[in-house]
Amino acid sequence: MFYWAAIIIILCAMLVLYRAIKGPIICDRVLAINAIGTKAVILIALSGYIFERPHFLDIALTYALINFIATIAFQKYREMGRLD
Amino acid sequence: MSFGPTTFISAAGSTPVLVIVIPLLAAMLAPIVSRIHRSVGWYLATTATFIAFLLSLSLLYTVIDGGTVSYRMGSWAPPMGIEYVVSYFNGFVLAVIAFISFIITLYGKKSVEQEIPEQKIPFFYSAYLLFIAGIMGIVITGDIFNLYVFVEITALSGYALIAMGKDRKALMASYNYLILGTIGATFLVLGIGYLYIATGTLNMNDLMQRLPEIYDSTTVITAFAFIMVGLCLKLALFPLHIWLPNVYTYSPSIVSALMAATSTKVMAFVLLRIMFTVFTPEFVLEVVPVTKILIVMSCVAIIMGSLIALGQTNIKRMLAYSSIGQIGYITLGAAIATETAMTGSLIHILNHALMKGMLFMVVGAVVYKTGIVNIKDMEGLGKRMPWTMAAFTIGAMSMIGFPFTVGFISKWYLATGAIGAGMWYLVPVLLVSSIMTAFYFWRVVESVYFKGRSARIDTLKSPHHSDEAPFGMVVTTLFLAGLCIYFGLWASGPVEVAKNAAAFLLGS
Amino acid sequence: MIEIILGKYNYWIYIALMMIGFYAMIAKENLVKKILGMNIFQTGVILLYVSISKVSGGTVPIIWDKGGPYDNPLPHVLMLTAIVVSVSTTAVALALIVRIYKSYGTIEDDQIVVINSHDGDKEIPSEKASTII
Amino acid sequence: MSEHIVIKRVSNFIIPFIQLFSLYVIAHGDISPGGGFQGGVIFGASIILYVIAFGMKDGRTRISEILTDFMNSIGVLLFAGIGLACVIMGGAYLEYTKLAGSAGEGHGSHAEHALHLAGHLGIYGIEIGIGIVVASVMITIFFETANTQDDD
Repeated sequence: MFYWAAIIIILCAMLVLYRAIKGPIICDRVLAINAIGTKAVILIALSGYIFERPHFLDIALTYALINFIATIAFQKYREMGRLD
Repeated sequence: MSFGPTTFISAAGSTPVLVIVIPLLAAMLAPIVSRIHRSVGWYLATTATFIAFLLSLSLLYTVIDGGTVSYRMGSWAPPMGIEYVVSYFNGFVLAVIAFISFIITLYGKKSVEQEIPEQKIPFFYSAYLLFIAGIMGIVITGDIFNLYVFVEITALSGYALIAMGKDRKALMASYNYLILGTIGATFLVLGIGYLYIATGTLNMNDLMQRLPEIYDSTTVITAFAFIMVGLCLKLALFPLHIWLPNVYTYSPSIVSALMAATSTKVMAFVLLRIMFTVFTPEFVLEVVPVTKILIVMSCVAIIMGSLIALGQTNIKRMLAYSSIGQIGYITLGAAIATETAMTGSLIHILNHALMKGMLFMVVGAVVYKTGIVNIKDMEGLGKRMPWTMAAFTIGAMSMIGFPFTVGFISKWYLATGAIGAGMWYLVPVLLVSSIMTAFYFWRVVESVYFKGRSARIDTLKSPHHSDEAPFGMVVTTLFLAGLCIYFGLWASGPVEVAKNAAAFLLGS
Repeated sequence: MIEIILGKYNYWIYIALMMIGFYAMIAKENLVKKILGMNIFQTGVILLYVSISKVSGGTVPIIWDKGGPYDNPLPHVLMLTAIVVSVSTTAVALALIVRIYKSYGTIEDDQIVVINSHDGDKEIPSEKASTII
Repeated sequence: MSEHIVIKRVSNFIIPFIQLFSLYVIAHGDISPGGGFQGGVIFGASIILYVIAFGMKDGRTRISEILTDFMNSIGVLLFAGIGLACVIMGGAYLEYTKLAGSAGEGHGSHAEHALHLAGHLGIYGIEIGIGIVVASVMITIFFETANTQDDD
């Protein structure tokens, strides 16, 4: 069950990866990278279930935070040309 | 907390770790206490290096009296925990490093104040002390991964120190060193990884015991090759030397002196240590003919270093190329691998640290006073800075290998070692390189003493002040010059230690 | 032959990564691209260490009441150190690049070489020197 | 970024939780994934998020340059200081159990408990030191690289 969910998520990530590589404009790529990050979060949580290790949830949480900050930082840089 | 007698006993027993922790603590205190007064950083650095020097001296005496000292971090037993080992061999190098860094710190107050922007001085001393702590850690650690970590600590603080040079080329020198240094360190860690795959341990003693059974395995030979290439890159053996001249030329004077006196020497020491105490002499002599390759490479380094130094006009760059040649002497002694030659190699670590540190200190004093770095601008400097230039002459004579100077001692041991090993064809190499050394130092000495004043010096003339460099700089430089003579005349002390260390390395 | 390729695929991947990074470090002119190459280079080594720590059937080396064989935690810890080293090297390199850009106006290696050769080997400026003597 | 009210509100809401989480990661470093380094990175990331949302000037009033400089040093001093404290208490460097002092001597559950506690507290101290260093280094690097003013 969890295995299948993980496989489907990996497939979805690959679809999004296509958009990230192909993406004609920068917004597509940023959105795609963000989506891949979100999928990675769920994948980490799922592998926590698969290996029966609840510790993985901590890692997923951290990854979600970093992903969020990275997206905001990138968007700000794209819009303002600087980070401060 | 109670300060009973146990405190002092355990503190005395903890000398191996205190040698590193005290510069480290001082490095971290430097930015804080510099807010009180800006010159506090120098006092802190001097105190810390002085304490480290005393501790390393006491360690050396402990080792001479009672044999190898082993220290367990956190009381974890060696194969599991990190072990600090002080034997004859590295106790000697540790004392040399601590002494030289103390003298250079003592020397550097005025030079740093002139060359480093004022608001950066606290961070300069922080990086400086971190560099010293790292270099001592490299010498003292008995754990091979810990060695890598210390190599990187040294390198990282080194990059920051170099980049503080005034010329903008210092930035590019630092960047190129960063790229090549990282390649070297990564090869080192890769080799360590292969050793770990093959044996399952990272402790050097443990490795030495477990490796001989599997000397013919490809993994071990690959590991050895990676480690050798990485270290040769770090110690700037001839074809891998390109990062070094720019680094020595453009970094601040005190950093040039410190790095020339310690960093490549320590890497040569690590090379010796890996070749003879992690692997055994049988391995490097018989299983893999690395000593034969190293002899050829060392000869090329000796000749080419001197040859390129002949053509330099910038004195710092000339000394840098001369360093590349001198590194060849150390590796040559290691590659001949007889006790006499190894003694020459080890004693050359001390001697070259003295000579090259002193020569760079002289150049630092000249730069401090006049800003001159070109040899042809130095004409007539002998009259204006007599003491500094006298020290330079002694250093030059010592580099050439004049009798009654330290340079002679190490060349003597290397030459007799080479003849003793039946490699008489190495003696002409030493002779030719000495002659070339004489040539390129003669250019400087001639320009300093036997030419009229250059136009550049006349423009700097002012009747009100003495022309000599500040007292602190001159005294420390002359002290090292005196040591160059002293250890040339009464060489038995260091030679005895080096001989014991060589015997220890060769396992006899 | 096929066992060598498939059975030891972690080594192939790490070698490929290292060589990609090494190529970028040597061949690229852009200083930032060199640093990217350096990161890939170091990541290759990290991959080697982490992959050799795998014990077949082992689980994550965090003590857990289910027990069972654990992977070897030592290479993981070593690589934590190596990652810290790698991050600090990158930080130092980027700081250097910022300063190089400020003083040279470019981060292309070949252009900097040209600028340096125009500069010549002039003296270290010493503004205090003329006033001291 | 005055008009970006969404990011500001979200950041305001989320930053305390990020910081709390970072403390959790540091505190549980000895028995679960994480530790000083990871917790420090998360804490540093929260400050970076603040600066991105509210601007450099506002960020510097919250975390001044002096503070990050001090944090840089104090973290390492904490680490080295705990090691030295172990030496002063008569043990080896970083031998935490010696921190129990006289309570850890002898046998019985009481002494064992003291040793256990000293070991854990020693590791906590080290983790907190590392966390402080990593967080302040992250913040310093971000401030230095994001700074667009020419102040060199």
